[in-house]
Amino acid sequence: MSPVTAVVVFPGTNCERDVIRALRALGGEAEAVWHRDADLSGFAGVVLPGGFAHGDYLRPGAIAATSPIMAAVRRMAGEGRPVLGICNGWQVLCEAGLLPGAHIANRDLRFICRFVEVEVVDTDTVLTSTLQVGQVLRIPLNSYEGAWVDPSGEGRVVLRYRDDPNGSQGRAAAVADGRGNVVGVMPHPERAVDHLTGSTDGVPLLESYLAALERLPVHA
Amino acid sequence: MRELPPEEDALSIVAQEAPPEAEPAHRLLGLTDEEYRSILDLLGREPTPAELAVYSVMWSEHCSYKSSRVHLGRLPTEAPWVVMGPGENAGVVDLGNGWCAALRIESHNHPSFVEPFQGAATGVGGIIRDILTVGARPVALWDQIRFGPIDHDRSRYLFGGVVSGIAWYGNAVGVPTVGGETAFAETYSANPLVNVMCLGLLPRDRVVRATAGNPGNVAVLLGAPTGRDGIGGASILASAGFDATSESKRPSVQVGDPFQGKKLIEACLELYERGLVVGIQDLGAGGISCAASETAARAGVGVELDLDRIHVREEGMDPAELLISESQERMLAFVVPERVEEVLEVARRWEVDASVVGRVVAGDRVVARHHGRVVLDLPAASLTDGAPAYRRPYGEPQWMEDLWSNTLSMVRPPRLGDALLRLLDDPSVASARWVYEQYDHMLFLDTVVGPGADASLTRVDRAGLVVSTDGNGRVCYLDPRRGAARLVWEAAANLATLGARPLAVVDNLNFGNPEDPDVMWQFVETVQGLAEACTQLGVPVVGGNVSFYNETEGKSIHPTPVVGMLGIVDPLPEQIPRWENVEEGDELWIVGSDPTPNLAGSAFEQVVFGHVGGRPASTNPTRGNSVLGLVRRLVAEGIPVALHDVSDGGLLVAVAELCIAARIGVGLSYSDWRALFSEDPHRIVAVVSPADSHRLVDAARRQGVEISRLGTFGGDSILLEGPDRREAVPLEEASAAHLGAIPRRMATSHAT
Amino acid sequence: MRVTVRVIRRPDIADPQGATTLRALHDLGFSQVRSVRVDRTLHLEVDGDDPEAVRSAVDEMCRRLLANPVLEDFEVEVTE
Amino acid sequence: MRVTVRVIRRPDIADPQGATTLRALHDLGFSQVRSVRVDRTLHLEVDGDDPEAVRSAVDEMCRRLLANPVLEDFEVEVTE
Ligand SMILES: Nc1ncnc2c1ncn2[C@@H]1O[C@H](COP(=O)(O)OP(=O)(O)O)[C@@H](O)[C@H]1O
Ligand SMILES: [Mg+2]
Repeated sequence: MSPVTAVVVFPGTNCERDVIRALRALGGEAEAVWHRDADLSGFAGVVLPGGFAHGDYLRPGAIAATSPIMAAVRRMAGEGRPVLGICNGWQVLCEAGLLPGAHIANRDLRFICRFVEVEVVDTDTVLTSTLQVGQVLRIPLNSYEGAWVDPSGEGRVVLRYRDDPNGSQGRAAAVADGRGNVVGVMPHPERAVDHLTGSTDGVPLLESYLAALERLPVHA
Repeated sequence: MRELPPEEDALSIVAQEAPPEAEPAHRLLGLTDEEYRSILDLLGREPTPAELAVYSVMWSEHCSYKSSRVHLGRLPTEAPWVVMGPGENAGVVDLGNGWCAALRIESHNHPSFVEPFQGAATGVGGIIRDILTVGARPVALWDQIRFGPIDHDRSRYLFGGVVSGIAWYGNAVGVPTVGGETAFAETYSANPLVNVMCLGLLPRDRVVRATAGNPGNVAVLLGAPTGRDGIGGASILASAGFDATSESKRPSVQVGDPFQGKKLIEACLELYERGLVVGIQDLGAGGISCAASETAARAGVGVELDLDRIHVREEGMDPAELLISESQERMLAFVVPERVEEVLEVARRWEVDASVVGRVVAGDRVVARHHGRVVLDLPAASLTDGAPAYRRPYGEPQWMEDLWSNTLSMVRPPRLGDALLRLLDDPSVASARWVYEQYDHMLFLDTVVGPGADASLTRVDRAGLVVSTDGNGRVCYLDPRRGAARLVWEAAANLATLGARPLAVVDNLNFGNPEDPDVMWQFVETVQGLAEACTQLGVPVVGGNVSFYNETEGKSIHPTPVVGMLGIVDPLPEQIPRWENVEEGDELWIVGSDPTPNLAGSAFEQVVFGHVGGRPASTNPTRGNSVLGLVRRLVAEGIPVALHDVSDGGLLVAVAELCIAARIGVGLSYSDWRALFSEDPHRIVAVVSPADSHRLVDAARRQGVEISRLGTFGGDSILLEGPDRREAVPLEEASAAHLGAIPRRMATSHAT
Repeated sequence: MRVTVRVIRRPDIADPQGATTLRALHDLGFSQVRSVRVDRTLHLEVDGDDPEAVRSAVDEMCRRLLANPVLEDFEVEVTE
Repeated sequence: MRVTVRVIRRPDIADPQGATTLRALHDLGFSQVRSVRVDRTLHLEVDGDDPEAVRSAVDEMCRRLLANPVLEDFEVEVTE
């Protein structure tokens, strides 16, 4: 059986079905897990999908970061398993302190939903291991508080916008922790897996993630 | 708070309270003396304040359709695939593959004028819950929005607020907004229009009805706590004479909560999947009183409500307020007693508040108790079927003849290139990208064609649901009947560009004051035009909405019906025509012909000459149906690279839009320049690769449709070759005008 | 001069953000919290010497832009 | 007790809302405005008799949820 990904659902999350569908289409296995579950044993990796956990009230990701499941996510991260936060999921990871920095509103104070081009700048992460530095991908951005800020300067930029859609520091579109197994990405790779809907450039990103699942044995 | 009399006296509060010199309460609440007399007859006594408040809301124009009901019957509503037609929370049609689609449209014009952000946001929330109510998962939204001229500060403020309100709610609640319409015109200056439409999907066997079911069932109120939001007619509730004037009773603007809305969607869908509810109704205008009476009337039963058990946001609400509060994000579910615990458990799991607020009883009355006393006791049907219906006087306005004869006479044609650039730069014609890039239109991974094309295409298994929404106040003002018919044909043409045949129509009729016979005439003519066109196309109307009293200082808006049309293409075409696919060397053709170009009501006359007059051409079902049939066939056979109907701005704008999307120029020749600007719904621009043009020609010949070749794509300008002149518009300039028109003007978008 | 503008949601207007924050605090075990309301505060630096003139200008800004009269009240405080 | 929590954006963090508001004020002709910063203020009602205990509980709430140290500082004021 292929290793299973936990896709965390907070109240207000809305991309969980899309992520599961995209991972399955690429041969992966994924299941939705409710945020009040405290246990992720049996899962090889975890994705925090996009959406508006708790309505993005207070600060995006802030309330979700206090959910019971986050202790288990932290454990997975500590074990070196792949932990991927997409869009709102990245905001949750920052609020939980699993990735450096935080997010603020887009420079123009408008929600942005459109395809953007990003350039791979670091391939030593679970999101980019099958890509080449300099490779350009076209994937949809979909966020209001999409601008990442990191006064600490510790974040490793993984993908960089080619233009500057939202004012993100260092034009960062994805950022990893020091070990490269915890990654946050603002544009949605799961929305770019089908020519019919505009692009398949998300495929190598999700394939990198799926490949990383195989690296550590899963304990029940 | 008011002291309530003992139960036996509870039914005579009004008489006690109204000081003799004051305007009677019913008038303050907007009920006529005659309507009040009907209430007395119905009840056989004086109404309680709560009852009066409930009648005033339920008998309002908004809830009762009292001015429009007698006319709407003319719309065709039947077809073998219609599962649920008008009168329900949403229309439902069978897609033939185990799925049904639910469709519904609503206006939120007045709330959006008062508070654009929240007004539009709550409009989105409301339409989503209508779809949810019939058992469907909401999967897509459309917004049709109209404002005064964009160079007015106030219009920009309203426009910006409405768009961000729609974005905020729709994006966060998790329903993609995949299309809409944006227009600016003087007539909407003091009365913007905000219509929203929602599509839902449900398995064929899961249609849920808005019924209370059998006696013994329990009523469970789910969702947000109840507050004093938007107490309908009750701006007046606070008036002296009816109740002690108190600041706390000022009706509050409704505030949306997309997070609560999202939780409610998931909780309700789980209830449906597990078969836990007998029936359900969302709470909209008229609040719980409306929800309870409609569900009771439908089932032929009574409902008893215990107002003390409603979970509330504010202390001290009186019975009338509890009954008609329009707090958002609430649903009333009816459940058999054995399953109530399970329902409450589902609500807890999704972190949705729920309370048991009543039960279904034999009989036909809705009864409400507050602090143990009866505060309302009336026949359920008296609020719904029993509402008044008026045959308001109408007649063709004298000024129609003047309008029709006021045609624009042009000594010689304008410079066509300049006209094109001015059209592309007109905010109503220009690209709405600034709007729809603020909307998540990609969620669910099924938006195969999103905003920016003629119609959207949402994938459902191997089929595509294709939707277009269309309105045109200018043409409808010049001829409401022809204008309305044209919208239906235009929508069908938009559908055909993706190969889809129409399945269902919903309409949103935005009009002025129905007590004005001129407005009522516009309304009746519009309904007639819609009915004719829908019949000619064989498409049923499965739902709609009427918004009257769109007027300011006695001046009504242009009649502005909006048509939403749902179609299906099954299977998905192998090559989906897309504007951006056009390449160098591709051929430009026009399918159908416009033998007598008519510019009345066109964007051309309005934008270039500031003229609105003349009589628009009527539609032609024979021509229309044969063109649409051919275009659908072409798509099925994979022939066109791209298709675009001819609407706002006419043929030249349509061709320019193709060029802009594909970043390629064109050489176009014409014989009659008028045909470049007439907005005839029976013509469609087709682009084919040279290798395929003979297939196009053959298919057209077989179908007996006139087609002609207009030119070839290539180069970096739009080159116009007429009988006696030649003009070129650089593609770059055209693009800048079209894409920049709105962003440029919204760069300073605040001022109130 | 420094000016503080407190924009205050009218008490009868629903505050979903406050309600959600309250729920989250309860989830964290802070059961002693009864209610939460979330408001906006703006800090302005404004040129001018006359506090009264500054205040009335800022009042005007509030009416025209900073506060939404349908949903909110505001308080202006000029602190040199 | 009533508690006011002022969540204050750190000076080194960009404030797009403040910047946009400033631009809008200038567009409206209020050229005397030099800068705008937008912050969040929370009003809490908290059970308890001891202001010090309440304050320290609210401090804890701020650290755990109400403020994000990367972006914000906070001030807690217990009033009655
Ligand atoms: N308010 C809006 N919201 C979303 N999409 C919009 C809006 N206004 C316009 N659009 C999109 O822009 C495109 C052009 O709109 P329009 O000119 O009205 O199309 P048509 O004339 O073909 O009906 C359409 O794809 C439409 O869905
Ligand atoms: Mg069109």
